[in-house]
Amino acid sequence: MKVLYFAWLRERLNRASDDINLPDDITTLTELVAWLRANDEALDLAMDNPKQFKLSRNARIVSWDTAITDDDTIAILPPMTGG
Amino acid sequence: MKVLYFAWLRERLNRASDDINLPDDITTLTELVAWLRANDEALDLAMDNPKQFKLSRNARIVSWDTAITDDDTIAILPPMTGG
Amino acid sequence: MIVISSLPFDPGKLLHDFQSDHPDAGAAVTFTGMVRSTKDRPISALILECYPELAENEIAAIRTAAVDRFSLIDAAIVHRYGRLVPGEPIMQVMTLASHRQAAFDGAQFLMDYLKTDAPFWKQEETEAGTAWVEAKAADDAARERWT
Amino acid sequence: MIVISSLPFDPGKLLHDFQSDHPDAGAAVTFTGMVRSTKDRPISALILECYPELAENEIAAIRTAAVDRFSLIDAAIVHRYGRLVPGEPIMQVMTLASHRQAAFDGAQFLMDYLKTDAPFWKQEETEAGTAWVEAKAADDAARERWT
Repeated sequence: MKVLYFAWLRERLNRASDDINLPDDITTLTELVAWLRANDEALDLAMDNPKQFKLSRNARIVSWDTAITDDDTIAILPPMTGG
Repeated sequence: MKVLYFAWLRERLNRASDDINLPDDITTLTELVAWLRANDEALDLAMDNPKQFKLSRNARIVSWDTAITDDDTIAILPPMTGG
Repeated sequence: MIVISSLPFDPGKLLHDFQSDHPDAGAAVTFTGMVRSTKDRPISALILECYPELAENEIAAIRTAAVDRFSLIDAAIVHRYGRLVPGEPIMQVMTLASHRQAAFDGAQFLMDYLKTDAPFWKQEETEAGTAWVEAKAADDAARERWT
Repeated sequence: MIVISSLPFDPGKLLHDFQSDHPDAGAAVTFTGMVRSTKDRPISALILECYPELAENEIAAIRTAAVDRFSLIDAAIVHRYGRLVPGEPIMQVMTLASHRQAAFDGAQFLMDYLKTDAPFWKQEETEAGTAWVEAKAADDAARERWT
């Protein structure tokens, strides 16, 4: 699974993406984020206000309870400031 | 005094303007319109719903109770449909 | 800028020139009104009558009111008269502001006032002849929302 | 039309091309957002980061929602990313409709959704360095008015 980071989240982590092997017991985005935070202190700190982030799966914004598989590309998106 | 007519009012009257000598006892636009209608049956009929008309004095829209003089240019304006 | 003219204009060129003059603004809103002919009600032309001196004065007053009320950086109004065919631009309103809501509100305010207070009258030209366009109660209502 | 690109665009040329394709519409509204530098808060540039695939998909969905909701004849969105200097256009939204209120509402709807749902992130470049622009609660509120 590919996990992408954008904007200040990318800067705080010093990387734009991770390639991870998704454990079998992680089946939703909520579980994925919890697992990523448990394994990365910088990500855990950066996401201490998790509700502000949107998540995408395969380039579509989806809700946090969306089911995921190891083939997906996930992105963690700080609040957007375009327009 | 010059009185201008526009759009369908101009068409109904078959003329775009009148040059009139303002009687001394006519001092406001309301009085002018009443006097014009009393002297012109076509105008009287065309203005049977007078509230819908706006009036201008010297190329500014003004209220019906505005004072007028013989030097003014007045216009009687059907409801506008620009934009 | 206020232009009352029988000459055609290019909406894009107007917008280009308007924005080029103001590199400090954050938001621009442009409204363009065009002659419309539909299958249900085909017209061959729209003929606009105008009282030019009054149009200049009233539009200048409306423009100043909009600039003051919405703190616009600039506002421009272009309105044509004469005979126009379907697809041709009739008029254009442009606003420049620091932020988007003021630019949108300023443009809508200008449009609502122009519809009821600018001395233009439209005639539709069809196969059956020409007929004056009736004023819409909805336009009076739209203007009232700003008072 | 949806364009997500790092290349500059000319707001007037976009409007010209957009309208030329649609001689049957009665009303067009164009919103242009530009890089803004003020005396109080001077910046040398705005640097926009983007997730292009997601931007294409989300903007297409927002565009379809606007066209359906306001019966638009057409809608176009152009959004840049990369480094832009003050005065440069960042993005433009254009709507075409039969009547003016639908064109205005469609453009405002698109803007409100783009502000909160299009994956772009702005950094301001000043003498002190670069800093991420914070999301505004007002933008969330503006989006909520359509739900």
